Amino acid sequence: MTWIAIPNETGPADKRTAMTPDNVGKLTHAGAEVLVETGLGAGCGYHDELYEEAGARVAGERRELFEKADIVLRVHKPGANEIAQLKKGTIHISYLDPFNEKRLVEALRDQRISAISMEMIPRTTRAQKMDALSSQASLAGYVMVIQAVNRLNRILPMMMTPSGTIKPAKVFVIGAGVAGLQAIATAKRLGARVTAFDTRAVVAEQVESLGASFLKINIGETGQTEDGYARPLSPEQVTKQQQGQADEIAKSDIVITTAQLFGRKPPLLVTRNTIGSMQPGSVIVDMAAETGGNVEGSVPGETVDLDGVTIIGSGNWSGQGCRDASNMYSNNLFNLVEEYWNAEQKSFEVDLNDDILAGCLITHGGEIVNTTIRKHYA
Amino acid sequence: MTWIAIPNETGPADKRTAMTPDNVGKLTHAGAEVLVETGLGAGCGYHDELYEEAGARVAGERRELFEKADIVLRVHKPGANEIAQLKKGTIHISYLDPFNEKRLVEALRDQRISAISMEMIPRTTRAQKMDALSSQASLAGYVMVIQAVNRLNRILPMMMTPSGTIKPAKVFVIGAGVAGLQAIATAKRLGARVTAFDTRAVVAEQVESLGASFLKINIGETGQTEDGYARPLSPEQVTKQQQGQADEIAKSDIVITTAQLFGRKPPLLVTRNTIGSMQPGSVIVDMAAETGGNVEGSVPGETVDLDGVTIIGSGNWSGQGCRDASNMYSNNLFNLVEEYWNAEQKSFEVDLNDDILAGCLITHGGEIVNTTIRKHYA
Amino acid sequence: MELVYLSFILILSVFLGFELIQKVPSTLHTPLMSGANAISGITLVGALAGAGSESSILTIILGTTAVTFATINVVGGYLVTDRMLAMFKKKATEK
Amino acid sequence: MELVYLSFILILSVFLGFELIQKVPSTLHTPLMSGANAISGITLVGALAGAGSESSILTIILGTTAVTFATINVVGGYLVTDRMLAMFKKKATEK
Amino acid sequence: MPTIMLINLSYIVAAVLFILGLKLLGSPATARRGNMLSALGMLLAVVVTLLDHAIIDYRWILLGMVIGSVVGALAARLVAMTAMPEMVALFNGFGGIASLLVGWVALAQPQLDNFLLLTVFLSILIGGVTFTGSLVAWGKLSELLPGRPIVFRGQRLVNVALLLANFACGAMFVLDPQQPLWLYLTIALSATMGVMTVIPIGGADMPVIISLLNSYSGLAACAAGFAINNNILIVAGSLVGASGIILTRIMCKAMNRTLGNVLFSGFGAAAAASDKIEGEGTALSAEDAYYVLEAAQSVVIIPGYGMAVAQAQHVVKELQEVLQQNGCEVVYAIHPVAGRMPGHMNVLLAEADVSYDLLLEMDDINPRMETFDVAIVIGANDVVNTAARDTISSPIFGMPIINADYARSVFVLKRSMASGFAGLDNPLFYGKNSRMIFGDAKETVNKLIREFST
Amino acid sequence: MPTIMLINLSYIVAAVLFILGLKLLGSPATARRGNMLSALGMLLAVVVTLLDHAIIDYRWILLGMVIGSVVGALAARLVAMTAMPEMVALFNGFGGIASLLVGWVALAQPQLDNFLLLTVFLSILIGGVTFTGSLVAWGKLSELLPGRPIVFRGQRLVNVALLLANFACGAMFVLDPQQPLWLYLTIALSATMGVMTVIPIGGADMPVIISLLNSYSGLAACAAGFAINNNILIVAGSLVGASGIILTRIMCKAMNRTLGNVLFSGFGAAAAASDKIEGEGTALSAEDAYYVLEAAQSVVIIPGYGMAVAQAQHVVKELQEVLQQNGCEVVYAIHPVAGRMPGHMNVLLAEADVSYDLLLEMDDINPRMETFDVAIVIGANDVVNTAARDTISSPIFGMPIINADYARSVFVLKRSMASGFAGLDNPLFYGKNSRMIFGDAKETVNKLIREFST
Ligand SMILES: NC(=O)c1ccc[n+]([C@@H]2O[C@H](COP(=O)([O-])OP(=O)(O)OC[C@H]3O[C@@H](n4cnc5c(N)ncnc54)[C@H](OP(=O)(O)O)[C@@H]3O)[C@@H](O)[C@H]2O)c1
Ligand SMILES: NC(=O)c1ccc[n+]([C@@H]2O[C@H](COP(=O)([O-])OP(=O)(O)OC[C@H]3O[C@@H](n4cnc5c(N)ncnc54)[C@H](OP(=O)(O)O)[C@@H]3O)[C@@H](O)[C@H]2O)c1
Ligand SMILES: NC(=O)c1ccc[n+]([C@@H]2O[C@H](COP(=O)([O-])OP(=O)(O)OC[C@H]3O[C@@H](n4cnc5c(N)ncnc54)[C@H](O)[C@@H]3O)[C@@H](O)[C@H]2O)c1
Ligand SMILES: NC(=O)c1ccc[n+]([C@@H]2O[C@H](COP(=O)([O-])OP(=O)(O)OC[C@H]3O[C@@H](n4cnc5c(N)ncnc54)[C@H](O)[C@@H]3O)[C@@H](O)[C@H]2O)c1
Repeated sequence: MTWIAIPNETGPADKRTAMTPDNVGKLTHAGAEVLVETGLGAGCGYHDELYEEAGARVAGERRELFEKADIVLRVHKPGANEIAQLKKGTIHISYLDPFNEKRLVEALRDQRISAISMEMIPRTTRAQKMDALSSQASLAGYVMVIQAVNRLNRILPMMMTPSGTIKPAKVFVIGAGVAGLQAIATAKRLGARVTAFDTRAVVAEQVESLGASFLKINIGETGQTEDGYARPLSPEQVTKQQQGQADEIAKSDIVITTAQLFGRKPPLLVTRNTIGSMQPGSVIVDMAAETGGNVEGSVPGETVDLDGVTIIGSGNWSGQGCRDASNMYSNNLFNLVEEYWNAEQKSFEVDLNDDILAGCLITHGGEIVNTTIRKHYA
Repeated sequence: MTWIAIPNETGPADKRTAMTPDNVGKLTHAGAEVLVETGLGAGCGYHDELYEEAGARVAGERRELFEKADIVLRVHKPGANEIAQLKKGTIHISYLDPFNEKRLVEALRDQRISAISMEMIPRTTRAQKMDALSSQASLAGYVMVIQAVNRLNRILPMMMTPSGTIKPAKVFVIGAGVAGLQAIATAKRLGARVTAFDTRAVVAEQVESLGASFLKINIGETGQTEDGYARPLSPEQVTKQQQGQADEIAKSDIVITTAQLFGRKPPLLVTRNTIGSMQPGSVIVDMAAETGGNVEGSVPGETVDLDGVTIIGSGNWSGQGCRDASNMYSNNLFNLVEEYWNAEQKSFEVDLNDDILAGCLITHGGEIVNTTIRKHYA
Repeated sequence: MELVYLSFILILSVFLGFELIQKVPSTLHTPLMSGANAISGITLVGALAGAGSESSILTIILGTTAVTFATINVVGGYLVTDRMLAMFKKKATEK
Repeated sequence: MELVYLSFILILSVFLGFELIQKVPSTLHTPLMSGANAISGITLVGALAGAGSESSILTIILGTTAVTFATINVVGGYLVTDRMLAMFKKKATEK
Repeated sequence: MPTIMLINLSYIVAAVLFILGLKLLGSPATARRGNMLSALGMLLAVVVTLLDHAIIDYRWILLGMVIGSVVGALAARLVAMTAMPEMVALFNGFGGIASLLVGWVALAQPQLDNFLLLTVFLSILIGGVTFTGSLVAWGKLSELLPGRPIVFRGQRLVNVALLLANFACGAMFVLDPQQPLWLYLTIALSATMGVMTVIPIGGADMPVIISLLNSYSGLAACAAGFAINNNILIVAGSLVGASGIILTRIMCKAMNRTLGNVLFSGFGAAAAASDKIEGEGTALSAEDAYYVLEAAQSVVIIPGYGMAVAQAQHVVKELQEVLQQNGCEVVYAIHPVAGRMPGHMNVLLAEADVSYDLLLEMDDINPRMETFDVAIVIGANDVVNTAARDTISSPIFGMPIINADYARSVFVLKRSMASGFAGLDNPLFYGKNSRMIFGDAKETVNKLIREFST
Repeated sequence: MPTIMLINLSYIVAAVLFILGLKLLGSPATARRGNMLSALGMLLAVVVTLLDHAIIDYRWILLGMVIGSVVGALAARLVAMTAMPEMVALFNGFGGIASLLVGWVALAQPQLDNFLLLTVFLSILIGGVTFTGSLVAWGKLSELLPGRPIVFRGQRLVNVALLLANFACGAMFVLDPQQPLWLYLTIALSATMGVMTVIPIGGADMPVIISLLNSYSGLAACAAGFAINNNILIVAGSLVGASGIILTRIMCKAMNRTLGNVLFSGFGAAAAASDKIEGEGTALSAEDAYYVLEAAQSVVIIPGYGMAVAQAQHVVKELQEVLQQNGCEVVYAIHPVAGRMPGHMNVLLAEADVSYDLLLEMDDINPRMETFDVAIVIGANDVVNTAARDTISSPIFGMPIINADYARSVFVLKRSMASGFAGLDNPLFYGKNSRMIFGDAKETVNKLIREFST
């Protein structure tokens, strides 16, 4: 009998939940015993009764979950004290941020937990259904635009009216990965003129496939990793990029930065100086604010005003459309569990040779089994 | 020499300004002397210097404006004390709300002010360029959607993704006038399924011309006034409408109400009961909240939570995109002044036979000259 | 010389035949085929001479048989085509 | 009988002429006209007989004049058409 | 005016009526009028022919015509709507035998030169093939004969032998017209050839064959016209012969086949052809694709990243509408990972204002994929890669795909045989029922739409 | 084979080459090849004709051909590109005179029956008209003659008289061929008729006239063919005659005119026609509109509420692209109050992904409206209502409008003559250069797009 426990999220005011009643139902149907903490889905409007109807047991005490669990499913990384409460051999699936959380990973290893990091799901076609980075980034792209639009002192679409013609607003998106593309699409939908830049050249076609234009900046050789992530730039390249963008940023009403480097601090792309060149009332959204920031002066978790320019660094983007965000994340978790579920033994089977698990399983059997992370720590 | 004075807005935190530097330039070019209060355009990022460059004189003292003015241009109605400061015969152009502000109108009459009410500009094809109700309502339609989207716990567009399919959100717009149509267009742009209802039958085609569907409710004879405004419904008709909508509202993620009756209190369309039938996390926007409300429980100027449903009644909608809103309002004012500007005498000429002025001029030469208002007061 | 004229006529008719049929909606394929088939019953004209010739018995027999068959082709062909087209027309107006 | 054949030929050619030209892009109007004009120089074939007949002087003079004019029509017509089309082609590939 | 002139001038008028008739038959609005005109032409031709001095005795003619008219009219009236094609086949066969007989009768003429004998031979040959071929077609369609292709070992050899023998007989017949043996042999061989040509062809292909035989019967009449030196036979016969060929080609195209393929597929040539298809992916032109779409009752559109690159969403919507106007059901099958971002297809299709109700998820569409006449894959690749389903060794094995290959026909619109995001070969492209329509998706879809303008 | 057979069989081949040549000339990709084929046919026909036994003396032939070839080749080589149309006119005239002469020569034949004389008369008549008509056309185009229509009082009467006189002469000529007077008179009258037909026609319409005269020269050759009993002349001549007529019609359509209008507009018939236009608003079919759009260099699209109602924005975008691919400049003129809400057109055009750069405000477009070949008004009414500009009594007088009527042609796409929001009649619809294309805007635009598929 496998116990799957889903505790409430305790992190920064994130209303998401790791499991929706729907997916809990599917888990129990597959033969698992599900234990949820009371109030689990309250933030998204899912009451305890719904979980119970889906076959879960609702536990009043958080401790009980950890002690019983064979599998823990959650959004954010566990607290240090919670790890100690887990049984040895428990499978723990959540975001982990393993590149920066060495201490946490070691604690998991020492507790002999099999920890799966949702950030590390490989970006392969087959793994897409479990890819929470994509699903949440996609929502983030949408939310960032909505937040920016909500703050802007203008409207996005063009309107030719008897009271004068309103020019379409200009939106500039830096970094056209999953979030950037969705931001482009959303801004286009609202009628903005959208331009985008990314260091990966393949992205140009994708940007244009959404009807936006791609800013060409000659910064020399760039390239991408096998997983499709961007490679970091040299300092000269960064300078070139900053210069190349400056003009576009000055003309833009909204700038959205989503540039990330897998496993590294994100690059600084918008300097104080450039911000000064923007019109008062413009808005910048820094998606990376919480992990270091693409924008000079952005404050993690806050919205600040700099020379009349609003800089949004609130983070927790996908929390805004929390119901859809939870649905997607929960689907990702369920798909992952289902993929490795042994229907006969009704248990999660860890196969170290599987290429998806090889990518996302960090600790197992008292060791750090993930080669990328091992290399990173070494 | 005609002095045109533009004072700051003092009303509820509205960042709009009645005149942009652009239009001030046009006025001075036409031969007027323009006097603006210091800080006039600050809310939209227009500094005093810009006004000076456009040929205006910036006055530090508000009193000076009123005393000097031959024409006063502003957004909101004047304060009672300000009227007394005006010269006799001054032309005062602003919103007036004459149906409800009998006292104010009488004060203007007694001061022998020629007061033009921007609400009363007729809805004719020729007058459209001065029609501030339209220009501001149009922006309001956009802003209401953006605010609702920003509050909703879901996203609007459909997304078929590896992490599951997100259904498109449903938006229901009640009242498809200028604001309603723009709300429909904006919600459609963001990918929502949009339905709308209006008592004026002609509107159905207009709604469909935006790709939305029109809800058919049989409430009997309705009709519209010559100016294209809706006629009020009988109590039975209102009940029928409430029932007919109830289902649609329960299914909707966002409900936007814009129903107004020219010169009357807006009808109550969404009852407490109906609100209870909506999903928690849904959003209602009541455009009419400030003038009486289409939604039971909406609070003017505030956003409240009712059974998990967010009800936005913040009002001052066009203030959000204040730069564009100001540009449009300012264009309306300028077009109005220009239409009646006597280029030789460089003055505003009041022609009581002109059909536009006949509609919007309320007091003149110590009398209430507007027939509609006279009838209303009688 | 006659042969020359006939060849001219043949060639021109063939080209004309090619040009006449261009884009035909698939619903018309069968009626068109049937209508063309009726025209090919023109051989009836040739058969008449044989059947009415009063020469040998064989010729008359052959001729009369030819007339019979060709008439079936002509009469049946035109009627069946017309029936198909009538149906077609009804369907079109029903829409 | 000859007249019958000739009439057949005439009728068939006329129909064929109607069918041959269907939709022509406007850029081709002039070349097509010019090319057709060159074909109408076929009257040269008729003129040859007159010019080479060795009958009356008048016939020869008329015939030779006809040959001259018709040849201008034919040679000039084809060449000028070709020139137009060559230009056209260049333009098309330039695009 | 001498009678002969009158007759011939009437023939000219009849020819004009035939020409106009055929032309009008090609368009729905005028088809019925066209048929009437052509019938009028026939009436005229027949009536004036009766004035001919060569015709002395009208009794037999009357007999033949009455019998023929009654039989023809009854057959045409009574036949069930569904049995019309076989009725046309039968009529056509009768036309063929009539031409054969006319040719035979021509032998009674006083002077027989070689050319005349040749034309007689041709009318017998073509008329005979038409006759028995049409009978077999009729039999197959009315299920008197088995509808499936009838084939046997060495069939091709037999056919070639038949043809050679027939030509030899023909030569002998021309050289030695007094010997009736050659005549009878020719008739017998032609009749056999007709049978042999049609039996190896499957019932589904019969309409094409009938159209071809129809063209033949025109040619037979034309040959008979030469044999008895009759203009109207030549004109009408060759008109039908030529337009029949064109119609046959059009019908083949509509079935997405070549005539050769129709004629010889029974011989196992089809197997060879499909081998070839396995090898390289069969290209199809937009024009040919049109004929299939025009006939389709249900179409599923499967968009992928290529639609986005080509910005083809608006024209795809157009295509959808054109198909719907044509009475066809159209839905979209959206694979969750199609495109390059979650919901990529949704953004684009919403932009083009495609109704949400038409967008089906993979799991909803797959169970009913078999019921679709055509699946149009627009710039998708990985999401319809059958290797993910069938090839265990494939890196994407196990990823659910949209089973485009289960539809009756699959059109794949892309620019080349290049692979998609995952960089893998796609067996779908080589499928028996798959056709590649190469080119930018937007342009291709545009072409398809244009084809729909009649 | 007897020479006569050889010649005639070659003629058949030549005829086939002419047919193929003409066909191929109709499509850009094959036009040049078509011209070559037809030239080959001509060469063949001429060469085999030289084998004719009737030709005894080659000297004069040689002389004529050498002179003709040199002059023709030089003229074709040296003419400026821009002067090609007049060169074609000149060549065409030469063809006409040649046919006239061939007809004349035919009089030298031993037996002259009535039919032959008739054909001789026709070749002289048509040849003569073609000759002088073409010369006048050439003169007008090369500006040797004034390009404007030359008209005078009673012109029509004169022309009718000319025609009658000519027919009378013809009759006399046939009845009394010995009297050369009739011949000469016929020649003179025909020549005069040619001049009279073309002088009242303006220079801009010359291309159409040349095409018509080209058709005539084909007919002249055909008539000459009858006169000398020559198949190839008949076939080639009537091919050119018929295809020339079709081409003339196509060219008229492209100019949005009828042939009658072209031929008689000089007589003030145009004035009468335009009176009629003033009265009711001239309808135009989408097919005819296509010819104008196909030739347009610049088009402005003026959308209104009707575009929204028809949900035509996507197809309008398509039309824009089709026009652009055709080398035409396309912009949109957006009136601030178009539609039923501020920015209505913007919402729709953004949905259809029309580039913002193509959207021009009223004030930007009006100054350059004259430079547009066509203004397409799509479901707009009030915003292009010229009464607002021109009619002081109009309730909307003073409202700025988009001056669609200043464009060279205006197409108004709406369902009826009904008024718009303001409920007012719109004088634009009755303008001389306005054409109403009735029907749902989406369907109409769709039809236009379809027409563009060659
Ligand atoms: N949805 C997501 O969030 C996401 C994100 C990243 C990656 N992916 C991956 O992307 C893939 C998506 O699959 P897919 O089937 O949509 O795309 P795909 O497998 O990448 O195939 C797209 C095909 O479109 C064709 N194409 C490109 N431009 C075209 C044009 N202008 N006209 C016609 N065809 C064109 C290409 O072939 P030609 O070159 O021959 O024309 C290509 O084979 C999956 O492997 C998925 O894992 C998805
Ligand atoms: N922009 C705004 O904010 C606003 C708001 C309210 C009112 N208005 C007023 O609306 C008017 C706008 O002018 P407009 O020129 O855009 O529109 P309009 O003057 O109302 O004319 C629209 C025309 O479109 C045609 N139409 C309707 N459906 C059609 C279809 N399916 N296909 C083809 N044509 C169709 C109608 O003619 P048929 O019936 O013959 O087809 C009608 O004449 C102005 O008078 C303006 O003042 C504007
Ligand atoms: N196989 C799959 O199905 C699948 C699924 C999801 C994502 N992916 C791919 O993975 C890739 C990464 O996606 P992501 O959004 O998670 O990336 P990310 O979050 O790591 O980075 C966001 C974007 O920022 C860009 N960036 C980095 N440095 C930059 C700089 N200096 N300036 C501008 N831009 C910069 C990156 O190129 C990337 O596009 C994408 O190409 C995506 O298509 C594939
Ligand atoms: N002539 C012009 O150019 C011009 C300019 C602007 C507006 N207009 C017209 O004026 C009209 C009024 O526009 P508005 O937006 O200012 O109107 P409004 O603000 O007075 O009312 C908003 C909408 O609410 C509707 N409504 C009233 N009672 C309702 C009920 N019980 N249920 C549902 N809906 C109800 C009205 O019909 C109207 O459509 C519109 O038709 C507009 O087209 C015309």
